[in-house]
Amino acid sequence: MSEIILKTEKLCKNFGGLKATDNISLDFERGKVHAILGPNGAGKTTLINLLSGELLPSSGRILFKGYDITDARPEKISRIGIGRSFQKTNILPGFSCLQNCWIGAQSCLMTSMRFFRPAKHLREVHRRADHALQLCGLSSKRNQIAATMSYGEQRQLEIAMMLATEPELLLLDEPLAGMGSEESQQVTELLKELAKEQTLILIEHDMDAVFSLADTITVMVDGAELETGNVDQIRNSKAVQDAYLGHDEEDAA
Amino acid sequence: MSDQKKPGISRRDILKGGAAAAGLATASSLIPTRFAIGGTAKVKVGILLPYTGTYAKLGTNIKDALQLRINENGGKLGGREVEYVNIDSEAAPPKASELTNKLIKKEQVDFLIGPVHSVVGMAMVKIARKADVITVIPNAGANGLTGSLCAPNIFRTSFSSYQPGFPAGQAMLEDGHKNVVVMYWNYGFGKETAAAFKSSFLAGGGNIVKEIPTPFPKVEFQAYLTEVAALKPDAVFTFYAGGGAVKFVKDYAAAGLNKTIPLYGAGFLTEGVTGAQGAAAEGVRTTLHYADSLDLPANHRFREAFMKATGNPADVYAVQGYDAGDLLIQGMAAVEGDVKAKAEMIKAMEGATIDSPRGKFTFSKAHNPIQDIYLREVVNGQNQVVRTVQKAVEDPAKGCKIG
Amino acid sequence: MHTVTRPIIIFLCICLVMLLLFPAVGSPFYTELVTRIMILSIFTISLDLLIGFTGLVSFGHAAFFGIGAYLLAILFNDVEHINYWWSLTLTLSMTGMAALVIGWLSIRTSGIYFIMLTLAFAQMCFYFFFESPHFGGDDGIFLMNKPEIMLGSRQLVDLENEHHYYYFVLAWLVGVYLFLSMILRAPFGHVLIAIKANEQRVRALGYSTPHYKLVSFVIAGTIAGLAGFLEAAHTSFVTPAYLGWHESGMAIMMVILGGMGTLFGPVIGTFIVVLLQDFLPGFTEHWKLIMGGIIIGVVLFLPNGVAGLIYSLTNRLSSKSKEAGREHV
Amino acid sequence: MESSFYLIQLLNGIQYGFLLFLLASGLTLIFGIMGIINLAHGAFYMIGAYLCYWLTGITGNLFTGILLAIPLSILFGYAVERLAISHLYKRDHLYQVLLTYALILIANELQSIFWGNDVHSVPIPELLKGAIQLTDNQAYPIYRLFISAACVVIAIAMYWVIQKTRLGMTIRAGASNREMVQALGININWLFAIVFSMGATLAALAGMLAAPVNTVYPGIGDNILIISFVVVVIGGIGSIKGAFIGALLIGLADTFGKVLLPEMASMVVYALMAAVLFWRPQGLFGKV
Repeated sequence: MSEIILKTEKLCKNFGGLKATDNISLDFERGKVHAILGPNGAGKTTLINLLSGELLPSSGRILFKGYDITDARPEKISRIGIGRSFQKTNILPGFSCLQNCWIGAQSCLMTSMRFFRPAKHLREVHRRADHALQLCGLSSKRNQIAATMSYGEQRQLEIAMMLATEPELLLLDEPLAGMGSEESQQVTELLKELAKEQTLILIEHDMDAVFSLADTITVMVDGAELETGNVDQIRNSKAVQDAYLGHDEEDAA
Repeated sequence: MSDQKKPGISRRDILKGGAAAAGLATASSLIPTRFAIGGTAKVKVGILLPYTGTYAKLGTNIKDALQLRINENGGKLGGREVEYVNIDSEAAPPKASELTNKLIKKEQVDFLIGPVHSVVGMAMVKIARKADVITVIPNAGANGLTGSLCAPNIFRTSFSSYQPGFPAGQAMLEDGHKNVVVMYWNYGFGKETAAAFKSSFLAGGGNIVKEIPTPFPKVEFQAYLTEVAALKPDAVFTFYAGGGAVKFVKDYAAAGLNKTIPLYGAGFLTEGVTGAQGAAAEGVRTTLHYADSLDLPANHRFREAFMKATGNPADVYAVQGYDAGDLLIQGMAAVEGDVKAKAEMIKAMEGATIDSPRGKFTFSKAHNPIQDIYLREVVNGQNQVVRTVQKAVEDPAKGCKIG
Repeated sequence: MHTVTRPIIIFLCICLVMLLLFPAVGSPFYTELVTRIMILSIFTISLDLLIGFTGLVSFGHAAFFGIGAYLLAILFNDVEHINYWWSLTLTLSMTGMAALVIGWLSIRTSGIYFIMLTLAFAQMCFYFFFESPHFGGDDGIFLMNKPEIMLGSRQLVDLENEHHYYYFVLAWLVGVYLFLSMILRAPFGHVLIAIKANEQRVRALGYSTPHYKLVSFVIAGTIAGLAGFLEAAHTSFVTPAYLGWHESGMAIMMVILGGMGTLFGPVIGTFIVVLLQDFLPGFTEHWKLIMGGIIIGVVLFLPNGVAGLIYSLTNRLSSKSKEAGREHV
Repeated sequence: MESSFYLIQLLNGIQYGFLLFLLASGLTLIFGIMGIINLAHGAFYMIGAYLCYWLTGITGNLFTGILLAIPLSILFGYAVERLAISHLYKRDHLYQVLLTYALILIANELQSIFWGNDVHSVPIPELLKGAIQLTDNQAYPIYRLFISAACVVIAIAMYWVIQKTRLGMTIRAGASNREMVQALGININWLFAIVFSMGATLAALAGMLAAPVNTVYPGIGDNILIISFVVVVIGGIGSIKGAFIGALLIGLADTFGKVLLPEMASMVVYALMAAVLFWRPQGLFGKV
């Protein structure tokens, strides 16, 4: 077994009486793709928000490379190397594509409090931003204003911004949400590319994509962990089928 | 309150204003005042008074009375026609410098009249001193205006805060009140009035039980009145004006305090607001340089004329404006309309005796009126003179270096 | 994010030349009025850094204007020879400290609460000067002598001279404009603009946004203090009304009318509002009615202000050469 | 000072607090439910006071005056909402601040045109004219107690309307989720118009009730605006309960500040607000 990069211990989050995250203890391994599956309202996004510092847990601990980051705020989490993308497109609409990535690339380089030198003169920032755009296949759109791009491109930009911070661990909140099949295909390819070098924690609805990408899968129901295993284990799990498919039928009805 | 009416009104006003503005423009372009000394050109009188907001009523009365006095003189100053340039001061200190400059530099007025608000007065006088424009202050009472800021070209026809305050100490001692609570709005005017009151009251052997400054311009007095009731003084001396004066007098009476603790104040407490105060004001005694009921021929004449001209009853503010007009008339008559002869005109104005509705008065070396202060009592909504407390009260003009 | 296109640069240069030439043709009154407008412009530009670029709607910005003015008047009240550089440094550093404290306390909140908290602090400062027995209370305070700008033993600028002061203030206005456009072009400025666009995202990218907001608040407060300093040196008279919420409201009005999020917009807005205030009262006694109507018109029909109008005009003119002539702010 | 002194001050503070609640309740309603910062709140207060003065003068009775003034206020609030405010729902707070600021200017000018610049007073009806003797020399006017009672009645009525009626349910739902209410087939425009004119009418009603003790003069609206905002913010935006508690807190802080810290009386209230927000940035009962 390889190194554990991120670990949660008995993580809980309550909203009033509702247990959005219920006693989650998971290990995330370096270099792997760990997907989190679950029906709507299972608490997946809450979990990501806890990991990324948007929310503070009610109890439990989060350890990153052995350090306790339970109470860290989002900016701290990002600085130590955990990047996240958002489920709803969350870009800077008035900025150009490149500028969006710039903001990302700049953050961990400690040059952002510079007042006088124009941003475009910073070579290292430039390199990172370009690299992120290139990875996401947006190099040709670098000067386009983000708000004017297609939805799929904006989703790609969302990921590019995160990549520009050069994180060690990527938290991806439904990167394929709302995409057409062709766009979806593109992003899946991108994720596969990333998976070669990075550690990914992936929340996704799209079963096919998850099964083709993930090394490990955790299934959540009502805020709690139902089962964790590799693709085959999950595919064949009775409990998962009952819970997950059962819910799906309910949703359909 | 209708939104339908709004455009109609503004349109009419615009038309009216536009016509006036056009007339003004042609007049001033045809007759270049700067080169025409003597007969032909109009005398420009710049008026900086508040016509909006809390002090609007004061501004309007002063302006109307000033023009009334000049109209009685055939609408002329020193034989020359008069052109008024009216600017709304909004009683806004931050704008005071700009508006004063507008009158002096843009309109190039020969005389400056204003303002009501002391703080505006500070900024205005400072500029007027430098520009050497003859200025008549028809209200603003800050001591400093004819004190540390005094100048040969600055006159005041109203009062200094000292004047209504100082004699009040004597008046209250004479009425037999030894232990007194002093309440005032905690701002320049209130503080100066209270200080003047205290100096004479303490010197005469009085005892100040407590001094209660209340935040200006707030009108929540209930907590203070409870304090007064608990302190049980012989009487209360106050400084409040305008809406605050109405509220204070009514609250004082509503709390039943007027039955056991007589209320005194600087005259503004019951000036122009007795109608709104109603029965609550009955018996309140104040000191001021004027009273509506003064039995003087000049007063009767003035009140009648003012009522006829404006449809409103006159008040002390109107008197001050009226006297400002009189001062201009006397000054201009002495130089026969030659506004360039400043030194001569100032000399004439310094020596002027104003036959005012408040009684005749002359000017001190600092150019503030030397005037009688009356003790008045509200009877049937009228300020009736009880007695003249002190004759020819002169402001000590602390810090004034002229004369 | 606004970009300064070539036509805009040309437009700004024309404006600058007009301002440079104005005292030669303008009457003394208007020279002085424009001086005051330029001082207020420095103030509104600084507010725009908060409202238009950082997304912090401060409803108490006049406090810093007033504090700057008061500090000069209090600290150097009866000093005979006021050393300009020393008084400026002292005033600005103390205003900056005040902005740091107020900013630190306010930035914890956001949205409506931020608006109200900045208002509350401004009101506290207002009452502090208004009721304090030491600084003249509501009567305000005079500055007996004007600062002297010396270089060695030679007087560089005579502040008593209206023309000198005009160019002196103009130089400050241009200086502040260039300073802020430099900041906004630098990484720091990009982060500010990004915070306005989407704070949550910027935090998630690793920025400690409160720090950036605080630095922005302090810069804006200090520049507002500079404007207050210039005003106090100009009129030699400071009253608490400078800190009142009406002044803060008017400043917001100027920024929006001119066009927030552009640095030249607030300057245009300040010119328009002050000139309207100069012009309308001669028109009708109830001129505030018209002023109110104009404000409502701007809010409803011109949300991007005059600058927005200029942008859409120049964009139409230069739509073909748009890509070529673009430069980033 | 004896204890009765502090008891009377307590009464003063509570009474002032009730009045502040009346001022602030309309504001918090508009704030919380519509997300509108209504600087013109003071203008509605002023208009209420002037309407009361005007109509009481015509009818000769305060109560008929108020009864006639209420529908006028409702209409006025409705007109303002339709003509101006309704265009701002999707816009930044900044524009709301500005537009309602313009409404203040306009309202003040209209007041000056219609009613002039004099100080007026409104007579207290015979029925409520008396006073209750508290100590040997201080009495408490019955009309002040009447105002307090009216404030309590209005507070209870508001609580009842918002918690128990169908309209209240819709209003609460509209505050938390605009889309949902629309999805339920309720006309959100209509709902907002109702809420705004309700808020405006509450402000006007405060002006009417306070007119006999406060007198009516130009600029009264401006004086109460800021303090109302302070109450709303301390209590938590949108919370009626918060406004109630906040108003009482401010009423007491102001009263005892005046007695115990006379030098800083005006700053006490703002310091309290800053302290509360420092401790709870969303106010006492505000939602995060």
